[in-house]
Amino acid sequence: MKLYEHEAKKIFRDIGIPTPLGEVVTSVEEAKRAYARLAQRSVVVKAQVLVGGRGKAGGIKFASNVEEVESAAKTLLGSEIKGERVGAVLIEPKLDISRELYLGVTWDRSERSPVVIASSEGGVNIEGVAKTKPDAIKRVHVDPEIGFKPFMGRLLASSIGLTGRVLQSFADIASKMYSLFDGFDAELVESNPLALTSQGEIVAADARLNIVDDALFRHKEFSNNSDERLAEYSVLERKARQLGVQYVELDGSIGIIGNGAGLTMATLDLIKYYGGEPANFLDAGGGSSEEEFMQALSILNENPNVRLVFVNILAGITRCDDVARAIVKARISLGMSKPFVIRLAGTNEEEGRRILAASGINVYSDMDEAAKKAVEAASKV
Amino acid sequence: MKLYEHEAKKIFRDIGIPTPLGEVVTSVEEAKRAYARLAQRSVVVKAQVLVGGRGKAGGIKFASNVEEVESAAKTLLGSEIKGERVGAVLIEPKLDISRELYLGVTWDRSERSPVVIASSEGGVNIEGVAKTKPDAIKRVHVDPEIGFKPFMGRLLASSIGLTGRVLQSFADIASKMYSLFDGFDAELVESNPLALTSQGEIVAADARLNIVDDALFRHKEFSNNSDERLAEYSVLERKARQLGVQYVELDGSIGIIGNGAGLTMATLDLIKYYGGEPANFLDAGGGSSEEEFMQALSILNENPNVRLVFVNILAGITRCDDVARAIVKARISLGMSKPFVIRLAGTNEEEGRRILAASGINVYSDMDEAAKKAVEAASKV
Amino acid sequence: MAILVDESTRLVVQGITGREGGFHAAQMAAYGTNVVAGVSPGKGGLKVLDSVPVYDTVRQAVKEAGANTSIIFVPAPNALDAVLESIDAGIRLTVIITEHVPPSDTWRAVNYAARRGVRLIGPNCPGVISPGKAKVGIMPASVFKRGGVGVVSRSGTLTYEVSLQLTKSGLGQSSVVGIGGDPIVGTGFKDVLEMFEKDVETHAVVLIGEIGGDAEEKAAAYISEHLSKPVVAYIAGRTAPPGKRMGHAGAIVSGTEGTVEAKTKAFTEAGVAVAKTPSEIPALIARATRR
Amino acid sequence: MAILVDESTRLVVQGITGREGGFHAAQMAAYGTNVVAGVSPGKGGLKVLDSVPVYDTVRQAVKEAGANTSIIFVPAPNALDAVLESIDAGIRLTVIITEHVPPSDTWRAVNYAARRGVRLIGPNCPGVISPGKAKVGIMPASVFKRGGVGVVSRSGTLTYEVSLQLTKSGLGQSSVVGIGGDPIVGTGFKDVLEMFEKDVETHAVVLIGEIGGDAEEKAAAYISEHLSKPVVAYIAGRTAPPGKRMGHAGAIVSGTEGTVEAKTKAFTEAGVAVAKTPSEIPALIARATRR
Repeated sequence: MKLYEHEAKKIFRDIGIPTPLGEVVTSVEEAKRAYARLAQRSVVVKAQVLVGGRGKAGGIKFASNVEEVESAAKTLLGSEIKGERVGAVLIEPKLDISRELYLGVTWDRSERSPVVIASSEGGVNIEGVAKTKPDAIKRVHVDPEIGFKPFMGRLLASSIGLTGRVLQSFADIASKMYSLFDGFDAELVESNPLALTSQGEIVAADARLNIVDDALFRHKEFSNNSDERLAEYSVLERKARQLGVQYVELDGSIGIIGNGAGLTMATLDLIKYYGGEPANFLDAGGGSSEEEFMQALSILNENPNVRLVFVNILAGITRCDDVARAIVKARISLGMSKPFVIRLAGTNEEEGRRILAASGINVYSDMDEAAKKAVEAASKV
Repeated sequence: MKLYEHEAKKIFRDIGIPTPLGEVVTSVEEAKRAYARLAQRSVVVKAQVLVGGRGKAGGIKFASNVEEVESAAKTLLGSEIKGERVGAVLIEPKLDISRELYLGVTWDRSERSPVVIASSEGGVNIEGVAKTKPDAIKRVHVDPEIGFKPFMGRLLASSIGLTGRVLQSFADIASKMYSLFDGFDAELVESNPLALTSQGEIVAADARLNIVDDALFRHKEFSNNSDERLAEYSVLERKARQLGVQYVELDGSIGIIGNGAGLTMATLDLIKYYGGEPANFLDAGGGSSEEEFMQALSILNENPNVRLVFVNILAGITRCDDVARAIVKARISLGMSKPFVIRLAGTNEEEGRRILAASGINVYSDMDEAAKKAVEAASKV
Repeated sequence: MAILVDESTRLVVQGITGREGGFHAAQMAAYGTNVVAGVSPGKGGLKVLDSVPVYDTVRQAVKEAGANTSIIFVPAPNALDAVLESIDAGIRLTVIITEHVPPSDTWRAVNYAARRGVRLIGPNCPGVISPGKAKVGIMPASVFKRGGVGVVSRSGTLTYEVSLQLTKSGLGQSSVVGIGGDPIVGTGFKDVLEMFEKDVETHAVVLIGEIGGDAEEKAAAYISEHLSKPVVAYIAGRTAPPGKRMGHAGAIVSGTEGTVEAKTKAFTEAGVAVAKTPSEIPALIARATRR
Repeated sequence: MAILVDESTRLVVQGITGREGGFHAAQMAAYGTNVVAGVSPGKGGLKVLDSVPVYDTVRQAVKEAGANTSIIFVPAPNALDAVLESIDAGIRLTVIITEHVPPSDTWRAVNYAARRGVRLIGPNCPGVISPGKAKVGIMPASVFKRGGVGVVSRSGTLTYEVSLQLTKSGLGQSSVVGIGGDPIVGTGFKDVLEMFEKDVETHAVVLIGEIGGDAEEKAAAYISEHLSKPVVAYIAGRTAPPGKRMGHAGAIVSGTEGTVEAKTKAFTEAGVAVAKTPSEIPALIARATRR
């Protein structure tokens, strides 16, 4: 679960990481009043969205008077940034930045541990720096026995060339960001840029905090507002999340259901390989029941781009007869009239085949053959 | 810092360890009202003191009617148990105990780790069990990498013969007691007996929680009430604690000041070896200043049992001239007229010797010689 | 031989009285796996599957039933505890089926296992099967056949699909290992490749990867340096939507785009044939082993 | 030879800009110890004691000044961090002078050191001196003299007293090690005894114990099995008031009363002469080495 910038900044502040003190507003009028309250000439107006690359997409505006604030808020509020609607903007005093640093904590899969990453060359081009000047990026991996200790923050600070009081503040912020990472079961805690101001203070100009979905059971404090976070998804994607199935919409016309993420991805690839265009990714999961499978079908039924449904099931825990019954029921109770191409293999394959045959539906047992057929059939719908 | 039973039980309850729900009272009238409120026929009235062995010393009384409660409270309140005055009693419903278990967490110096100790033969004789039936005592040492995990509690529970639901409850309580040990920087968390009731519940009939003094800086919540905890000490011992010096009163007449615990202990032993009787143990510490040393002297000045003061200093960080000046000042500004025998060696020894010689005080440089002289002089005072 | 599990496997099922644990314990026993014990705290003393004893602790399962391998079905919030218990009891191989284990828990378990010198597989994985010898996992037995191809995969059902294609083409498997798809897993491609290289029954290896991360790139580098046996790779996700981004940190850490193209390039440079579809795999294996 | 510290010691002082750290850095340098660096975060770039560089991190002190030994004076709340930093930087011996370190912090440091295979002394200890070679501690140099007696002790000033008595009797010391009096310490009697046994300059050993715990009993058992060199013990606290009790747990854990009598018995049974007063020690050493 991703937190909005203003939410992450609140959490940063609570643990003692300096951030600009701004206000979140949802209307132009509020924006003007917030500007007055901030009593700062130069401010920055930032769209509160969960997608990355907001700055390059025009989601951040500077303003030096109330008219500019009004204009920025008007432009941003209600607009879409990379497909996500802007419901709120954050208005903050503009920082007097002398240098943009980078500080982030995430999981390093290869090293199988958290990694704290620092650079003295932060800002929008940090990924370019990582590629062209890898030495400008410093890392500390964390041992679970001792966690991330203050001295590790000092090592990072020292390795990116900081000294004196700034070294101490940077180390302190690194420790606190790691505390957030550990305490919130985060998959990412990041500040880019972490601003070094002309006054020699370090301030988190941006803040990100993404929590591992699998760990939300330990963080009930976020259970109330997980719905509002679905803003980044379409109506059907939201429905899928509520059902607990993985569903992502694409641009094609062949609706796809598989069981298991890998098999479903391979199914999309195969459709594409044979010249078709998938309308979606839908992983019905490893052990879905008849009812659950029917719910998954209902999502594709409601997606107007889906002209044909390709079901690809290699049943282990899942049972082919459950899948077959779900398809039959979907056609009756959901009035699902879209054509099906179905591949069933594995547990109770024969039974599933029999059930569908009784409803006049043909079933393939080979994935390639089925995919070819689906592409061919879709071109005729 | 030791907590009273009722304080420890509150903390146990807060973390979810079952304890009897009682009331703490400081007067006989309150005791009677508490008994009425508890609305239980059989109760136990327990003196709230910090010394061990309270039960054997008569500090725990059972009562089955209000007259017995009154009598128990009257007997206990204001009495002394092993030298400690009883200021409060805890009145609790009497448990229906089918078996007394033991569960404790402390430091194991040899293994350099915390150890969780369990026995199915708890109760007042647990130390006897430890000696005569060591196999009835089970231990789990804790690795800092993973801490004490629920499975370790189950291993302990299983190893002392518990099964079924009781195994689960015991394991849960063990985990919680370890959490307290770790979270409060305790040196001891203990429940003896940990009662298994006839209903198959496990309840902490007694509770102990001692916090490591050196870790109190991390537990500001106890800083307010550390004074009240000085009840176990004499007036002069309290003064010494406030000065930050180690001082314990003994039965003899030779007052002793050394620097460093080991040297001071050795000084007491030497006095005893030569036939004298120490009046106290006073470790002035490794690096005490002139002022601090004078404060330490003032404690011995106020102790009426001290007939002669033996100062034994081997100065490293401490400076002999500071000690000498403190002694001279004590004689003047405190009007300290008790005779001194003084041994000085180490840093600035000559200067110290010179200062005392100027005041007509003889100084020894050898510890044995000085101790013999002190014993001899004390017998003549 | 085969790797990880075989006739010497003496399995304890942690969470055997749960729905999933009970079902798969029966399936594994039916396959011929030597299921010697179950563990379910507070239920010690029960018997399941006619004669399999249930214990309160893994230590009892080791001591009294001689368990040397464990499979874990306990729910995610208790999975870390179950894994640590298994490691502490001296189990040499622990397979964690449980999904949704927080990575911070897996991280602790993986480090503890490394220090004790024992092996974890998973979490969120289908387990390991050495066809005809032992199955320690949740895979449908019918798609596998004993033979000389080692299979290692980040996926679940896709592994079954590939194994099915191999089996239909007459290519049996020595062992099939699903390492799991979580960010942090106990055993990686490299570990399994090393075991297949040493295994005399394995003549060729199929590696099934996915987009994201850099595990496949690392595996390619390892293969080019250490593997004498032929390897065929397949990477799923060419058509997948770009994953939700992990800030800048994700890209900085892996130093790769994690695309099918990048991974294909890495494998090709390492001399590994990359199949465009799962059905191409058997032919590529056949060609590679013929040489 | 001597043990732990000698002419090869290249010392970094953690907390060198503090009052204690600065004072003792000067004292140690004056004794002839090779003080190569100080560490004080945020003060990197300073010079102290004329020419000793101050760094922000221990890693810099190792890399740039070649430090191999550290002494820690930083206040108790930051001591754990300082020790872990020293271990992480590859320092082979870290002496922790700081008092009042919570045992849970020491426990973590001791485990980390053990896993990295490096040595900690202390906390709450006077340090180590190899007279005439190097002093890494806070002891008054004047009481020591180079020679063949190894001294190991839980006490501070009492160690100086015993060393003074040895020196006055003409018995110099190879090395004198104060292991510290806290419940959890990095190096115990056994570790130091093992080093003295191996050290060719050490001909006899003095062990100074105290009442409480069972460290002396454990040391006695170790001596009887592993030491060929004569050992003389002294135990302080015969007249001490009974310590504040640690519930039942303390007695259960140590399995001894911890009295001078119990410890004397253990040493006597191990063939170790026990001195009744510190002044008896030199004579007992002389007698033991004459044999």
